[in-house]
This record gives sequence, structure tokens and C-alpha cells, in this order.
Amino acid sequence: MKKRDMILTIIGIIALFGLAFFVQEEMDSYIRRIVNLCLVYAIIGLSMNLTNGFVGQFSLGQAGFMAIGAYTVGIFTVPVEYRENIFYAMPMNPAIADIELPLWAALILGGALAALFAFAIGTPVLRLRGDYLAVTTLGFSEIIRIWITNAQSITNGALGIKDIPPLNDVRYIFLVTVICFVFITLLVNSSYGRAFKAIREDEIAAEAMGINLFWHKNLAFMVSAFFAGIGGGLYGALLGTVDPKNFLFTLTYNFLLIIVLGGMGSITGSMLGAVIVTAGLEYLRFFDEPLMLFGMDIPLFRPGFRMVIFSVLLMVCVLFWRHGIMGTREFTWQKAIDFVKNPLGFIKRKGAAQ
Amino acid sequence: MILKTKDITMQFGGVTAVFKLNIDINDGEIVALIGPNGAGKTTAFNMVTGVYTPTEGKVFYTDAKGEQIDITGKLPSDIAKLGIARTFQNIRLFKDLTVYENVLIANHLHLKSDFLSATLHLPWYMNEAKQMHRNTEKLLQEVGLWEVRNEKASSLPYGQQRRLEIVRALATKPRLLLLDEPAAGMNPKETEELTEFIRQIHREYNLTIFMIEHHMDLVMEISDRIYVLEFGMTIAEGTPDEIQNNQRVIDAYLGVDEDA
Amino acid sequence: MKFKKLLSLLAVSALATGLLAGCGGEEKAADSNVIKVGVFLPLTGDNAAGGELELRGIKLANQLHPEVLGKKVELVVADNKSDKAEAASVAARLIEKDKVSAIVGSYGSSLSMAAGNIVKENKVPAVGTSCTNPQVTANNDYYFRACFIDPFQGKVMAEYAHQNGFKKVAIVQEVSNDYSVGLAKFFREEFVKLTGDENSIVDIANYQTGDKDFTAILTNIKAQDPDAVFAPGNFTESALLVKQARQLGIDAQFMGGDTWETQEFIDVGGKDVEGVALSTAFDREKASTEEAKKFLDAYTKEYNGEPSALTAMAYDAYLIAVNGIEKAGTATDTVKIRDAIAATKDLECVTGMTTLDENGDPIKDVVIKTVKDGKFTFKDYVKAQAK
Amino acid sequence: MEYFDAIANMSALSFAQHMVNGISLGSLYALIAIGYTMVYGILLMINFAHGDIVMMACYFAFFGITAFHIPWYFTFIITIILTAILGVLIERSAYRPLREAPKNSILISAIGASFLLENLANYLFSGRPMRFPDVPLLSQNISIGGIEIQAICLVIPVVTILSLVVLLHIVNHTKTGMAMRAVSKDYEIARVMGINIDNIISITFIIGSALAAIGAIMYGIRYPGITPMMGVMPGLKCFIAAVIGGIGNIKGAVLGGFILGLGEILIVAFFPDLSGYRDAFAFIVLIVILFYKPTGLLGEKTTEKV
Repeated sequence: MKKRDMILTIIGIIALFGLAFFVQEEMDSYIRRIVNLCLVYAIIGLSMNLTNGFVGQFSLGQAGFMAIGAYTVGIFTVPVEYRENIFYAMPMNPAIADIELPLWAALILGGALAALFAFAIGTPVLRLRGDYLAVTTLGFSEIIRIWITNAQSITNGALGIKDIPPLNDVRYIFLVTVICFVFITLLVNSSYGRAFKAIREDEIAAEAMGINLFWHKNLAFMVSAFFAGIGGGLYGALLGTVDPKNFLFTLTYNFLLIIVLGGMGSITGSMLGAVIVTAGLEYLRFFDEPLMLFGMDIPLFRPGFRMVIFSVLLMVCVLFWRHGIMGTREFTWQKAIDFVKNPLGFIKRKGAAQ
Repeated sequence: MILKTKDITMQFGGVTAVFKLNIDINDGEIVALIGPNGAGKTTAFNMVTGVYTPTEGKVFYTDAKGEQIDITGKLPSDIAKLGIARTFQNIRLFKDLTVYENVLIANHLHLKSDFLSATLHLPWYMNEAKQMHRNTEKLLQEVGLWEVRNEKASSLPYGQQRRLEIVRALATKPRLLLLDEPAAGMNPKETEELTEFIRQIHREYNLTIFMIEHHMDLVMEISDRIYVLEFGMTIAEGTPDEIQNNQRVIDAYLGVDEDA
Repeated sequence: MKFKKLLSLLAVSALATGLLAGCGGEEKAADSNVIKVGVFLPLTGDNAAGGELELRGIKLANQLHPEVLGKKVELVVADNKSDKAEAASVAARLIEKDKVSAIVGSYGSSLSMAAGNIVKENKVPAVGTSCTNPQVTANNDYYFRACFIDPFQGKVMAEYAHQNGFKKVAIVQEVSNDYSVGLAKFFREEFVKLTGDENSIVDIANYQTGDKDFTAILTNIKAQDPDAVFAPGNFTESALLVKQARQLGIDAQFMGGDTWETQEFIDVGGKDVEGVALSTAFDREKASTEEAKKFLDAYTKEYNGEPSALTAMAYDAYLIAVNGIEKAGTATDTVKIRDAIAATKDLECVTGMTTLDENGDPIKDVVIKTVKDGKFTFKDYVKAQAK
Repeated sequence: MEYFDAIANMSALSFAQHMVNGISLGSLYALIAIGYTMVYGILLMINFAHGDIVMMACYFAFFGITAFHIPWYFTFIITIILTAILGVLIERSAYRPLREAPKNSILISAIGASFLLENLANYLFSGRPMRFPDVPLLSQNISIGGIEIQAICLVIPVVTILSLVVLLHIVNHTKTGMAMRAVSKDYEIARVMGINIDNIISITFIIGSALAAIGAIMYGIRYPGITPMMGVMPGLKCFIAAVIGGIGNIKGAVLGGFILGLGEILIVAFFPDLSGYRDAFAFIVLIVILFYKPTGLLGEKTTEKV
């Protein structure tokens, strides 16, 4: 990286931190919640993009990894004195009943457990390709959920865990987001990241170039699971409560839309996608409310319409706009500078390039 | 002897693609493998490079230290690390990546830093990375692809793509290079250039070359020895002159496939 | 290219309608002569059916009690989509954007729990409609509810089973449903206590939400030949469960909780669910209060047919919230409203005189109903002291 | 030990009942799995929307009988036709434009189509369950030597086997079937041979969706609560059944369906404590099968051309 870009990046991150402070101090909790949700979804979207976009392995297990992270945070950060109340149907397993961790430790533990699980299932699963991989990872995510439902003494089963110390702090979540994004950006730009892309482009050629498919896929899968676990942990802390139904495999579709819209194989795209999908869904809320337009009641607008729009958007994206907003491109300072200097020319050139 | 296959056989279901193939390749040689379509040539390559594990038989490779290693059924990536690189019959470049990246990726197999130090860009990784970039630059300049280094691989003309695939294989620092029909689809002029290119790399990079090829001009011109395969079995072996005069080969192959 | 044009056209029109709709909203917000009450219900997703029934109750209550403190009560209806992340942001939105004085809802405990931290943090009281998990109000001073809780309901059914002389009971629980697991657990404890027989529960079988085939667990149960089967759970699954049990020739008494009391349960179950017993909070025959009569009249006028307990409880939740606002004498000081709600005592509601206990849970009588000729009919009555 | 006791204590009658339950469930899975396998055989993609096509078919039949009062036998025919049209429509709009695109795009499109159907049904028909109408004779209960069974459970296996036989005949002995096999082997060669690939794919979707409709009708009669999300789990399980049997192989799909159906029932029968894990069973079997026999039980071994 050039020195100029490095400096600009650092300034940019500091500026964004300033913005995070501002949002935390000045905005109401509704806005903060939306911002936080955007950031958490961006982390999970990015984690999914690592396997699906950069390594080209179509995995649909994100909900399961999130569940591991969220439950780790849920189980270990709930104050010990509340636990008896929460686990009213079946007492908590004494081995973990008295362990209370600070949030950061629980997050890392959750990420690590998710990564460990990814490692364990990676061996059989990552030999598969395409559709098979998609269905088996989806299957594992369901198995995790079913296990959580049944393991009452550890997870409180269907009753869920509540009273997770609430976290609606933009600064905290922003910091974690920055760490995740910086880490994955560096990883993708390292030699390992290039090996990932090689696997995406052509597995057989990559293997012939000495790239161990199994190890590299597994590595990406574990890193992805780790950050999905962290994202899930934040998600749990943000909601203050977790229960198994949160982590139905349909949850993964949200992140699929994020990365498809943002661009499979683009870090910038993951962030853009997360913001657009989260904030956009919030904005689209008026579709669910009865609408009076020019004195007429439009019968189209009633609960459920928003989700129809949401799914149509996903379809339109795949069909007509397969590369999403960013494709595999990234934000660079050079492009930004070019744009600021000569906005019209930049757009024209971009148009011509496409 | 750098490569030796001993009675390797490959069966798919009930079909025997290659039967008891014995090939010996000496250090520094250029050896060609010819035969009609479907004779099992690519299958033989795939067995040597680990894509397939032979149903029977063994593949031996002698490394730089002169030690003979049994590489039968090893992973393709491990075989590449030992110093055997290859190209593919239907070009398999990393299409959406640039020429530069294509070659740079081929340096990855010699990377010693673990993934965490690579991700965190720790000093020892940065040193290695610098070396990888230097190697790539040097190689691209030497083979004349420097000017197109920022082009997408898929946007290169056909002949250049073939050449890039060979260069990418070279970047893994092989001792033995396997070329699967490098001149396929080329016109006589391009073939001529390719012949020259193969000569050049053979000379400059201290290589042993083992190739499958249909262009007889090219094969006869640069090969030291030739193996002829038909229906998965060797029907002849020898110098270009010997092969050209071998009646069985003429019957089975040369006469039929001349115009291909 | 045509598609791209069409798309951009669509996008632009979507934006335009959005802006228009947005403008409409702004105007309303400027009006300070209304008191806003948030309605926080699942109107889409898995729990939509329950949410719709409760919305009816709240709307009816709003019709009959449109004013408090001399101002109009405006309902701000928000769909939490049966999804927790949605529920959290919807609750925040009701509080921050719509500035509601109190929230009524939700159907489904997990959704209420997702909003729990938010109402606590923002100090806006919420009255749950049919969130029966004890955790909803535990350790949360700002959450109340109009329904009884799972442990209570489970115990009442155990008592009922005991009174009816059942000796051997099998339990089927929807293991992924907090409601079902809670009821099953307290039923089991109470029943074992009442019968004094550790083996009186002959089988505990599990299924997942969304399952359709119950033949395997039912065949196992049939082999145990129980007198009754306690199977609280979602009405769709439960109706199929009872149906398949009858097909397999199990003639034991089936018992469930208040979730069964929906038309869909009878629709799906048909004649097979005739005779089941279920606990609920409300019935016409035991409608003792004036409020109940008003409610029944209004309901019949508006919707035809019998109101479900869900509708009645949602109606009551609205009453509790509005009564709190009235007693507090303010629509803006939500802490005061909270205190007034917490002090609710002998409030005349549809489901009887309501008093909230120290957790914010009502003390209530339970009605046992059955299905007869395709209708829910009164069967028995358990006084609140049973708790 | 407990488990062995459970097995030992199970009466012959209970066991027979479990077997009957399993066969009836399995044949239902098999019927729907055939649709998956056919589409996969031709397009090499999971038609994620297949389960939701089943759901839509249920609604078609529901509205035909309850809203339009069309006699049930006639409704079923209309349902099959409508569902076939729906299937072709999905193929045309969601899959055909992406035929040349990377496989992952088609996969996403399929997920999108499935998601769209679910949300559309939720929006149009609301999330409340509707009761699939009773059908004379089929909805009745009968008792055979102490085994209690719904009449439809006897019909389903027959329909499944019949469908299998008819399909095998079509695939192996008709011109269309031969064209299908050619397309599934290699697009290019099929094109060169003068086969209209688009038509063949449409026919495949018609057959697959028609089978989905038949499956849906059976499903509706057997489990009469229909909801917008009802197709998701059966969809996944039937896909798994198709994979277990060897995807692309019609006999395999039927075999896989029976294995899954019987397995799900018997695991609860023999290990009652695991009843909460029943839905995980399908996925576990899938993973085990893919690990030991990636092409499924009856699948052919294919290797990628290098």
C-alpha cells in the first residue's frame, strides 16, 4: 500500500470513529439500533463473502455459526444471579452455571468455538462442491439449531436466554467491525488471499500450482466461521435475548442478499450491501402499512408486501445485475480522488470500461 | 532419471484408459507423448500430477538432491511443491485475475509464513512477499509478458494465454514441466513461435520437459525422445527418426491424424 | 436495456410513493391532541394468525374506549414479523419515532422478550397480550401482561387431569416452542405431585415446530395406552397431532393450552378434535363483567362468530395500558404511567376483574373448554386461587 | 441398555404400525424427490423452489375445491396443469436467463425463487393455516388387523410406484426420454444432434412439477394444514432423499425417499429419547452418505474433465 493511501485510510477510520461517537451521543436509540444492526450484518455478510465470494465455496451455514457465537455470549455474559430465574424449566449445567465472562471474552470464545466447529465439519464438507456444499452447510446449521433446542441444561432450549447485558453502543460495535474488516482486508490482500481467489477461479489449476485445496478452503471456512461467530455474539448482545428460532436457516438468506447485492468477492460491497439491505428494509417498511394515495386506499399495501419486494429485489439482482454493486472491485483512494477531481469524467470512463 | 512410471494402469469403471504404462524421463530431456485422441495421454499426465491415483502401478520422481520419491497418489499440490508443474489441454487460467496475479499466485506454494503472520503483514512475511513480487516481475520481463501484466488473463489473445499458462507453471520453479498440447489451436506461425519459446525456457530455466502434442513438426523438431500411445498402451518408443520410420506408428497414428 | 429502464422506472416510482407516504406520516406526528399507543404484534410470519386475532381485540377496545384524559387514543400498529431482530427495531421505532405513551403486545414471548430491554432502557411501559413465558416480566419493571403464565396454566391442566381421574398421562411437547416446553414442564411436576406416582407420566415425546408427521411418536404413545395426552403447542401442529392420533386409534383425552383456541385448530382438526380439553382465559358463559358484555356485543357486530381468548386478552391489555395512562394523569411521563399500571387493582376487564401481582402478571381464573360440534364450548372453571 | 429394552418390548403390532407409517411417509418423500432428481439430471442444479411448488399446488387445490366448488377429481387435474405451468414459468424467468452464468448464480436464483414464492403466498393467502379439504374415500380411516391407517396411505405408495414405472418408460423408451438423456449427458452434443434443448428442459419442468402437484395433493390429504412455509422442510428432505439415492437417478430418488421416511420413523420408534432430533436425522444421513459415497447409492461416478 502506498504511504498516501495508508495515511488516508487511518484518517478515514478516525473520522468514522468520530461519526460513531456522534451517533452514540446525539442520535436516538432507534437510529443507533439501525446503525448497529447495519454494522453487525456487515460483519456477518463479510464473513460469508470470504467463503462464498473470495474462495467461491457456496456455503449456507452462517446462521449456525452465528448461533454458536450468540449462545456463547448469551450463556456466559448473563449475570449469575439471574440464571436461576432464566433456567426455570431445567437448571443450568453446574459446570457452566457459575462462569461469567466479560463481553469481549465471550465474543472471542464464541468466534473460536464457531471456528472449531467449522474445522470439524470442514473435513467432510469441503470436499463437496456447489449445490452439495450449500445443502450440507445448511444442514449443519439446522443441526446446530436443533441441538440448541434440545440441550436444555446448557442453552435453556426453546425458552431462550434473556437478560444478556444489553449492548447498544455504536462505538463498541464499530470498533469490532473495524477490526473484522481490517483483518479480512489484510488477509485477502496477502498471498493466502490470492490463493483463495485462485481456488475460486479454477480449483484444478490452483491445485496444480501447489495450493492445497483442503487446507486453504478449511482456513477460509474457519476464519469465516470465526467472524460469523463474533457477529452472532454481537447480534445476541444487541437483542439482549437469544432463542433457537432466531437462527433458522432462512436467516442466512439475509446475508446472501447482502453479498449478492454488494458484490460477491468485494469487501466494500459487503459493507454497502449490509447498509442497503438493513436500512433499506427499514425504509421499505411503509410497504407494510396501509397507504392512502390521493385519497384512495391502495389495497396492495398490507403486511407481507415488503417481504415480497425484498425477494423480488433478490431475484432482480441475480438475474439482471449479477455482479451487484461492486462486482469484485474494491474502493480505493485512487478512485475516490479521481472521482473528486473529475466526477463526470470518472463516471464516463467507468461506463466505457464496462 | 527424473521421472519414472512403473506399470501404471488407470481404470474408470470397466474401461481401461491406460494399461501398464512405463515411461522414463532423464534429467534435461524433452520427451513427447503422442497418440490418437482417446489414447490415454492426458490420463497419464493426470496420474503423474496426482489428479488421478493410478489403479495399479507406481510413479517415482527424483528430486534435486537425487533422492527417488514415490509420488503415486500424492495430492496434486504436494507434487507441485516437489517441482512438477503442468499446463492443461483446455486452458485453465485464473480468468478474472490479471496476468501479474496469475503468475504471482504461482509463487504461493513456496511461502513459509503462516497465515496469521501473512494476514498481519509481519516483517518476515513482508520479506517473502517482496521476493515473490521480484520473482514475478523478473519472470514476466524475461518471457515478454511484462507489457500486458495488468490485463485480465481472459482478455489476452489465444496464443498469449497459452504462453501465460506455461509462464505460470514456470513460476512454481519446477524441475519437470508437463505441457498438455501447448500448440493446440495454433496456426503454423504461432506454433513456430511456441517452439522457439519452449526451446528458450528449456535452456534458460534448466528444465526437463514432458509434453503431449499433436503438431508433428513441433514434436519432431524439439523432442529428444517420443512415446507413442494407442488404446492406453505404448506401441513405440524412440528418437524422432526411429518413430517416423516405425511402421506400427505410421499405421496407427501418423497416417490417420496428419491433418489434425 | 429495456429491463434496466423498467427497473429504474420502478425504483423511481417506489421512491416517490415512499416520499409521499413519508410526508403523510409527518403530518400526523405534528398533531399533539392524540395520545399514541403502540401496537406491537406479529402480523406476518409464523405467528401472524395469533397477531391478527389480537389486533382485532385492540382495535375493538380502541373503538369502545377511544379517549383518555380528554384526548383521542391513536393506535400505532407495528408488525414485528414474528422475528426478534425486527421486534427489537420495531419497538425502538415505536418509542423513538412514534413517541408512544405505552405499548401493547406482543403475541409470542420471544418477541416480547426481544423488546424487553428496549422498553426497560427507554422507560416506556408495555403490556403483553399473550406472552406467557415467565421471563417476559421477570426482572423487568416495565413489562406487564394481561395473560396468565405458563407454569400456572400447566399446573391448572395437571389439576384438571387429576380431578378427572386420569392415572397415566403422556406428554407431547413442541420442543422448539418455549410455551409448550414451559407448560409441559409444570404440568409434569404438578401431576406427579398430585398423583404421588413417579410413573404417572408414561411418555414424553418431542417434535419440532413445522413437523407434519407425528405417527412415530404417537405409535409409541399408543403402546403405553395412556388415559390422557397433554400436548400443548402451536394450533396447526396440534390439530394434525390429534388428527393422526385418532387415525391411529388412540382414544385418550387430549389436553392443551390456550393456543388451541383458534378457528384454525378446528378447521384443520375437523371432527377429530371434538372433545379435547384446553385451558383458556375467557368464555361467554363465564363473562361476568359489564366490559365483557360490551366486548361481546361489539365483536359480534364487527366480526361475527365467537371471539377467541386471544382477542379478549388483547382487549384487556389495551384497557390496562389506557387505564394506566388515565390513572397517571399524563401521556408524556411514561415512568408515572408505568407506576400506575403496576398498581392496577380490580380493573374491570373482559376476562374478569384484573389485579397485577408484584411481577406484573395478572391473577386470573382459568376456563376449561372443549370442542363440541365444531365450536369451542365451556366445560369447567378453575378459580384463581388454584395458583 | 434402555434402548435394547425398548426394542425388545415393542410389540409386533407396534412395529408393524411403525413400518406402515414409515412406508407411507417414505413414498410421499419419494414422489416429491423424483421432481428434484429430474431437474438435477438435466440442469445440474437444485431446484430450491421445488418444495414451494408443492406448497403452491396445495393452495391451488384448496382454492379449487373450497372457493370455486369444483369437484375434487376435476380440481386435481386443474391443479396438476396449473402447477406444471408454474414450474415452466419459474424455469423461464429464473433459470433460463442464467443458463450460461456461473453455477452459483443459478443456485442463488433458485433460492430467490423459493423465497419469493414463500413471501408471495404469505402475502396473498396470509400466514394462517388453511384446511385441505377432505376427499371422499381417501381421507377415511381403515383398520387392517389392528393396524390403523388412513386410506390415502395405501394409495400413496401405489401412486409413487406407478409414477416411477411411467417415468422410467418415458425416459427409457420414448423419443423425448432419449432426448432428455442426451441433454443430461452433454448440452453441446445434444444440440448438434438437433435436439431443442429449451423444449426438453421445459418438458422436464412440466413432468417434475406435475409430480410435485400429485405429491402435494397426497400431502394435503395426509397432512391437511397448509401454510406458506409448509414446502420448506419437505423440500429439503426430499432433496436429501434424491441425493442419498444418487441424484439424477429416478430409481435412486425413490429408494432415497423410502430410506429417509422409514429412517425418520424408525429412529423415533427405537430411540424415543431422540424424537427431538428427528429433523436432524435427514441431514446427518446426507452428510454420512456424501462422505462415503459422494454420488449417492445408485449414482454413477462422474469425474470432472481435466
